[in-house]
Amino acid sequence: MDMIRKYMPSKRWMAVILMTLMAGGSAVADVYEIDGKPITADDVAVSLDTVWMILGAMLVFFMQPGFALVEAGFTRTKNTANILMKNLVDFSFGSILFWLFGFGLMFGCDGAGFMGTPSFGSLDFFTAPGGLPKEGVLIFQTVFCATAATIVSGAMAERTKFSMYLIYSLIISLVIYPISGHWTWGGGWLMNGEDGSFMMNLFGHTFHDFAGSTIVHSVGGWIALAGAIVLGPRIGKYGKDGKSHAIPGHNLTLGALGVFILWFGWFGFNPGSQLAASGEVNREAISHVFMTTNLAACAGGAAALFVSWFRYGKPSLSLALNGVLAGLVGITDGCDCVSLGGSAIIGLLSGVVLVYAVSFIDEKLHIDDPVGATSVHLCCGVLGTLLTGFLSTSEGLCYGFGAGFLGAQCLGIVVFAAWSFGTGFIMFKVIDKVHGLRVPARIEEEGLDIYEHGETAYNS
Amino acid sequence: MDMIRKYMPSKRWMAVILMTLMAGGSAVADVYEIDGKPITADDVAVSLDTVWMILGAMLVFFMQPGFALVEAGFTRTKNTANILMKNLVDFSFGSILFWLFGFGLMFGCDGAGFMGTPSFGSLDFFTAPGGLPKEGVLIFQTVFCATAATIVSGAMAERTKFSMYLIYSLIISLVIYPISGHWTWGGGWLMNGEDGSFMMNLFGHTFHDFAGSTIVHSVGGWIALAGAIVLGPRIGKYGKDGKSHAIPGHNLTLGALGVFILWFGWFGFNPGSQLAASGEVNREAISHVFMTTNLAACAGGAAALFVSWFRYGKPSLSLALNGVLAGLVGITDGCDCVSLGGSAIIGLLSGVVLVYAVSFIDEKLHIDDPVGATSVHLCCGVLGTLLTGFLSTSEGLCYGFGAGFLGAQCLGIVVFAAWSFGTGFIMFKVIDKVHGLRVPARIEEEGLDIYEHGETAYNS
Amino acid sequence: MDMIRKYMPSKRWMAVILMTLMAGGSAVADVYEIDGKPITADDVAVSLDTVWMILGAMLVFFMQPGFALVEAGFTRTKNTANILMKNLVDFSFGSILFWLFGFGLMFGCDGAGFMGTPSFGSLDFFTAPGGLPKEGVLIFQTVFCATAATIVSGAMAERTKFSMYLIYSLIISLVIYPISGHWTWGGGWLMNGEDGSFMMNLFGHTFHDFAGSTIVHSVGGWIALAGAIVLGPRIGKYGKDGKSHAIPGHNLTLGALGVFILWFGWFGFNPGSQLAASGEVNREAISHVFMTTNLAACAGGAAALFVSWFRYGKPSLSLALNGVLAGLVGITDGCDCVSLGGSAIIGLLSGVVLVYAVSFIDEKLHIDDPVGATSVHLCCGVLGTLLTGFLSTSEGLCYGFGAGFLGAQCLGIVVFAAWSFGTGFIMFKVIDKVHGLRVPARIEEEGLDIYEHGETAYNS
Amino acid sequence: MKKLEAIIRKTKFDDVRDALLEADIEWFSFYEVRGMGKSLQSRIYRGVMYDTSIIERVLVSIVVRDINVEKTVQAIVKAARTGDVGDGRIWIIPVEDAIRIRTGDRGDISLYDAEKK
Amino acid sequence: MKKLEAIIRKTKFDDVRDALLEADIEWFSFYEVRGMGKSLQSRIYRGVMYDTSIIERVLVSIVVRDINVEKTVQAIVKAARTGDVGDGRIWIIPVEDAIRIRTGDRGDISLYDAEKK
Amino acid sequence: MKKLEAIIRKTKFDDVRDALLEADIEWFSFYEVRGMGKSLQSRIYRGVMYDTSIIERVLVSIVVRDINVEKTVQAIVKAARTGDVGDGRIWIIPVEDAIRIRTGDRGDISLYDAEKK
Ligand SMILES: Nc1ncnc2c1ncn2[C@@H]1O[C@H](COP(=O)(O)OP(=O)(O)O)[C@@H](O)[C@H]1O
Ligand SMILES: Nc1ncnc2c1ncn2[C@@H]1O[C@H](COP(=O)(O)OP(=O)(O)O)[C@@H](O)[C@H]1O
Ligand SMILES: Nc1ncnc2c1ncn2[C@@H]1O[C@H](COP(=O)(O)OP(=O)(O)O)[C@@H](O)[C@H]1O
Repeated sequence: MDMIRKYMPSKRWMAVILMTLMAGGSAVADVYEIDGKPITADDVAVSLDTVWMILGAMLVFFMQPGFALVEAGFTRTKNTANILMKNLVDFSFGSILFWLFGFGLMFGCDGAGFMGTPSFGSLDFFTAPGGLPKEGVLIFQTVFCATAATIVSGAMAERTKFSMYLIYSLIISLVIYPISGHWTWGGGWLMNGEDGSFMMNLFGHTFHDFAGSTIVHSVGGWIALAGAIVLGPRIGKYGKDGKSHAIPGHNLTLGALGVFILWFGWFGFNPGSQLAASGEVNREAISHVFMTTNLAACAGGAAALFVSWFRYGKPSLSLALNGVLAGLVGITDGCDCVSLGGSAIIGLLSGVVLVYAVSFIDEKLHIDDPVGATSVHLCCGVLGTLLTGFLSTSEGLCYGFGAGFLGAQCLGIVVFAAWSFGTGFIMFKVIDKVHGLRVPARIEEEGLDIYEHGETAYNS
Repeated sequence: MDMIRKYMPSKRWMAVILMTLMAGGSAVADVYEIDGKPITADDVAVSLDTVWMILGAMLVFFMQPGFALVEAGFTRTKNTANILMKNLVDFSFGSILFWLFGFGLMFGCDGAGFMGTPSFGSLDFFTAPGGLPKEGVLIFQTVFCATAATIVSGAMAERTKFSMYLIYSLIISLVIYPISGHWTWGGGWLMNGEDGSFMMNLFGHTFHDFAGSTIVHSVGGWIALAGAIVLGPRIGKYGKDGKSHAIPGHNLTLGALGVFILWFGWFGFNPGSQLAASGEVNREAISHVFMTTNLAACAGGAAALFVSWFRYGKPSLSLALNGVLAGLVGITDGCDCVSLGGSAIIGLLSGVVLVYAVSFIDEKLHIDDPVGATSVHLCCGVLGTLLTGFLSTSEGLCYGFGAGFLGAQCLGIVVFAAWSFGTGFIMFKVIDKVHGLRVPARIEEEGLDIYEHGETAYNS
Repeated sequence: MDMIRKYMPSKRWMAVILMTLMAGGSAVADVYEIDGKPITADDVAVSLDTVWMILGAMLVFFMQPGFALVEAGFTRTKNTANILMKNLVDFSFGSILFWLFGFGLMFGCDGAGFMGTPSFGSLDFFTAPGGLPKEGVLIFQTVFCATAATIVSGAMAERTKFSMYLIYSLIISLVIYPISGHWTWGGGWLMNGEDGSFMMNLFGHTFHDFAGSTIVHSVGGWIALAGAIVLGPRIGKYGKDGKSHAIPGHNLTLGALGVFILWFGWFGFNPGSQLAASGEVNREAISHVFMTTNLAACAGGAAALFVSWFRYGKPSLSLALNGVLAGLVGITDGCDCVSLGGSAIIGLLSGVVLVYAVSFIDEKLHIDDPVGATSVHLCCGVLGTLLTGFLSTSEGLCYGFGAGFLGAQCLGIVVFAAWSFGTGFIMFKVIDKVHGLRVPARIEEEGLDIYEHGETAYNS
Repeated sequence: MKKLEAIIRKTKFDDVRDALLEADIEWFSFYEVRGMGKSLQSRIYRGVMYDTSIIERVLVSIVVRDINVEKTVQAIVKAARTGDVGDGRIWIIPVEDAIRIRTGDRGDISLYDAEKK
Repeated sequence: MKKLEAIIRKTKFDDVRDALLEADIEWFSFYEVRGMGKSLQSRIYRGVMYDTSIIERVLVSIVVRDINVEKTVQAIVKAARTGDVGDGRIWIIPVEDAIRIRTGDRGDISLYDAEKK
Repeated sequence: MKKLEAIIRKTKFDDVRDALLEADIEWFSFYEVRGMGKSLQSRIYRGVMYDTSIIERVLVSIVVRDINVEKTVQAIVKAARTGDVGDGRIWIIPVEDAIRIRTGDRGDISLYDAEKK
């Protein structure tokens, strides 16, 4: 007893825990007592949910290096330190700002239904659902916010001023993401399912987005699109005749590792969004979401592989990797409510659309998106949300539930598109006017690493 | 209340969960109620088991990039995109096929005891043990199947046609692995411990393979061996005088990262295979398996280091890395039933055998296995299963339990060897006859990346 | 039923588990029965704690590749295999030795209060707190020990004989870390909070170090400092005029990946050190520790970014990456007992100090530490422990609790500094005298990889 | 025969390649070099300034018959010029003989054949 | 003295090295170059075709005394030939002087010494 | 004009660069080569011995006017010498003409200008 107390003299084992020696075999006295009563199953259940949520948050955090590697791998050597830096700072700054302001904006009380109130780091306003710890919910939401912000850097890689990057990535974490997030996960009008609410009146359904195909990924994708348009293509990307030139990524091994890491992190993103594991319903749900997530990723990769093989004569690694991400983005909306077969279909279509979107955006629209962020996050985010309207087993059109839910999904897509592309476009235009968004040609040619950071990623 | 319901308007918090506000301090009303009754400890326990199993599945999934990096790192620059692609597609296709067919083949009902019945994506036939969600078991089994398939690509690297790779990796996921899996984990004859069963009659023991030294790794290893034999060595690997030439891997940093990732993933592979964490027996078991797994890996690495130092005059990184994997493969069979000391012995012997196996297979047998897949997975898989026959504290020869269990282990080894090498060899021979397994010499010399995928992994 | 028993014929489902079929819906018979009684909430709670601790151990293990990548990325191509090897062997050997000797030395009974008794692999002496499995605690402590050992290799990179590395890293795992660990986590005098104990008499508080800013990181950092001093700088590092020359790391992409992996692993290091998740106190605690850990990392990275921008005119990736680690090291001590704001302050100050420490150690002290291990682990480890004395919400000076606790922290810092720098310095001097610590100049110039290992990390 | 070594900006490589192909030079080798030159740019690594003027360049190496020297030089100069410091140089180095490994051809014919085939 | 620059297939490097050692050439340098040539192969990156003819080659650079030129050329040609397009070239370039840094020796002697030592 | 190719130890590069700058040579290119030479060191990969003598070197390539050749050679020799086997070589190769791409200047003036500007 003495021994044990000494072993952990810090705060770890607080008053509520009365430790007892384990007497060899199976006859164990209760380890836990709370206020003199044995711990309840309910209390353990909430703790299990917390562990599940925190595990999810860890995995979503781990998507950051995934994004960093994909973006670095798919761009050139001379800009590698720059892109790594961007992925580092958007998470660092985003985390701090989301804690100080964003969380309140997203989940705080509001009058007008448009946005919450920033809370300057205090969590008092917040009541966590299901007995979860507030700070646990905060970290979980933080890493989701960071994901939305980080998507943008890929599409604007290799030509954006670092200082301007800092500014716009702050605006995304501070304003754009939390406000539209408020309309949905924050309890706002798009997901308000009370009788007489706007959505219920109009469609009889609320907008559904389980883990963020639209709320996270397409928001990031739309802003990325706005950014890529305002910036213009990299030097040498399009010939005088308008022909698109390939600018291959410098390290597909790192790109592939990044995709696998993202895939791994997505098992926190989607199954983790259940926010609970206790009880049969929840454990069935997380298993189901795990399966749908994985099947969609696999189907997306396979589809992109075959489409690229068919279209270009050879199975392309870079497109298959993007296809996996496409499937993952696509399933993020409906991973909880489509069947396994449905998830395979969503993944498949996402993978197909990805290949065509990449070549359409590049060769037809002449928008230069070095890592394919718009094709993956925007196109497949929208597609996934739409397909959920068809394939949801509890509300979808294909299961005979009428078009109401599909309508709700479409409205959600349009609202998010307008909001995020609109604010994004204005933001970039203003930054560009005020200070210039793009580095001078010489810096772009010689590489951002040396001129913007005075460092090169590779030396001997 | 209102606040909370709004917060999660999706399906996340279903009817069974009655949410209540947490009133500040410790007096919490029950968060969970199921059919009006409080949640039981048993229900939470099963959920905890589910979380444990799912965590295991995630970690085993994460072994995919581990394999990809090891295989890429130990081969040459010019074939990197190809090897990455292979690791991507075997998982993608394998996951889909295992869901559609393999799972039924492995765990479905059977009459003759030879194989189950494919179920075309339905899980109705299946009753999960211990109350675990069916889809959770499915994803757990899926990632194990993918591991077996992915082992093969390393041994056949740098010279196999991609289209043929696709075909044979499908056959492995679809037929070879599930059928032999059925004989063991699927409840078939090798692990049937009922009175009067074949194994009990013959040995008084069933075959034991906790997490798959034989069932997963040596299956993969035997097929890899068959493939490497049918393919023949890479151009330039053996001189006219039969002297073996070194073809060093292009990036040992990535190789080392891959090994660490595999090591990490193995903590899902082995401890996760307990499939339960609740209750003292299970929590002791997972802790024990974690320790034995880690000790064997460490001992394997240390042994290979010293043996290579002793044999070649210098401590070799590439062999030490392989030694870690050797230890891990070796302990996978008996990690639940050997002592900590036993696990160190198994790891040690695996590491020693690894170094000799690498040089024997390369220099004596003249079988060209670029990444050492046969030495690691085949030799050490067999060795680990054998040593468990000696060192199992509950059945092993060294603990005075007689030779019956050792006999059962030997039979298992032989049966799996015959099945997987046999079917593998026939499969490769047929493919080779029908369509040619190997790329033309020019493609092999210039690199598979350009000719097979039209892409190179590294650019500037 | 039959089906199920066959499904898992191994030891997985032992007698305590009585499996029942799940009859479709929600009416589930109890899956778990122990000695005929249903499983208790307490038993599940301890299992949940075990899973949490084991998850923590896994994540801390995963810091090994993080360290390996950071150290490899920040050094030169020609020494990459060597540094990878070092990270591999210190973990391998350390794990085995900590099991055989270190664990007993750290947690075993003692008379004099100086050190425990080595137990030669037996755990009988040990009583795990909170009903946790002994082997689970062992693996958790093992990975912490390995972290301390691995820190040293970075500071001594690119010029240390591999055989000497082996020897000193063994001494660290075997002697230096376990003994000072005994004084604290082992229940020794620095953390003995009994009435009348030394610390309570002197300060009225014990030394506090939740997860090891001092006990793990500054120990590693002090030894690293001693090593770097004894070794002397790399050839070419300082000009004849004493000017410091930059020797840039060969691959910052890998360095950045390593930092992200470490960051991820730290979520096992700090939150995992709670060693429990069940009950409201614990789940609040792990959520809080997760948040403080992440905020400090973010603040550290942001601070280093801006300070480097301000000082050198450009935002430096390598310093921002180090800044993240600085924040993480800094918060490790007080992550449980400072507020979110406090954690941001600790991170911020750590990031600032890091930049100045790097340039002070390099340019003023002329101590050559290729990866900045002393700046990160020593300086910020000390700083974090000190700041906890100010910012602990339950004992800190800033919260009006007087200087007693701050004094206890300072004593801890001094004791650990004296012990680890002292023993480290003596150890290196002795090794250097007896056998020579450093490779000959030619080997250093041509690269340790070829001469020490006969292998190069990069080939084509 | 002469060997031309042109040290050019990396970003101009595609243009130079196209210009050479247009000038009927279908065969050349290139590799990356680093240059010390006047286009300075300081780098800082962990607080230490270094390498004030190293720039990555591509060296294009072409062996041509004497009659093609001028044409080739002009093609390169036109395609590689930006007018800013750092455009690079071309060296003309004598070559005494050339051998085509595949056929064993020597002298101008080995080039001629290659260029006009 | 002459400098021989042989551009050969990467896969033939080991053979060439052995042939050179057999011909008593123990000293040479080599590096990787990329070549534009007639052995075309298209690449596609994310749907965009590019770089139709870039091939990786090794450039072996050897400075030999005049009397050894033919011997060395023959050794390389024999070892590097496959008969397929893309076997590469050898250039023979005059060298006016050679210095061995270690000793300061100049001229043939610096090579001779090295070759026969 | 002459082209100097100096093959030196990687570790001596900084010294050579400084020596060149001191000798008023502000312009040069360099790249990494590997050399076969007498400074043997065996490597083992997975139990198989290989590549007994490949060493990484830096090749510094400088084109100078004739009057500067000696000065440059001396600067390099002094800075690059360690006295151990493997210090490397310098080759002096004739250059017939030089073109500065930016200005189109040809001949000595293009170098002169660069060196003295
Ligand atoms: N004398 C020289 N010897 C070798 N390389 C040179 C020489 N002069 C210039 N270079 C190479 O050419 C590159 C560009 O030359 P630079 O002088 O910067 O352009 P500009 O001629 O426009 O002033 C340099 O970075 C260097 O690599
Ligand atoms: N005129 C040239 N100048 C520089 N390099 C050349 C020249 N001709 C050929 N090469 C190099 O030699 C390589 C092989 O030559 P290639 O013409 O393909 O072989 P073959 O002589 O068998 O037709 C080319 O890829 C290129 O790198
Ligand atoms: N004849 C040669 N041709 C081309 N490169 C050479 C020749 N001789 C030496 N070298 C290069 O110079 C490097 C160092 O030369 P080495 O002979 O080892 O030095 P030392 O002159 O001190 O004996 C070799 O590794 C090789 O790259």
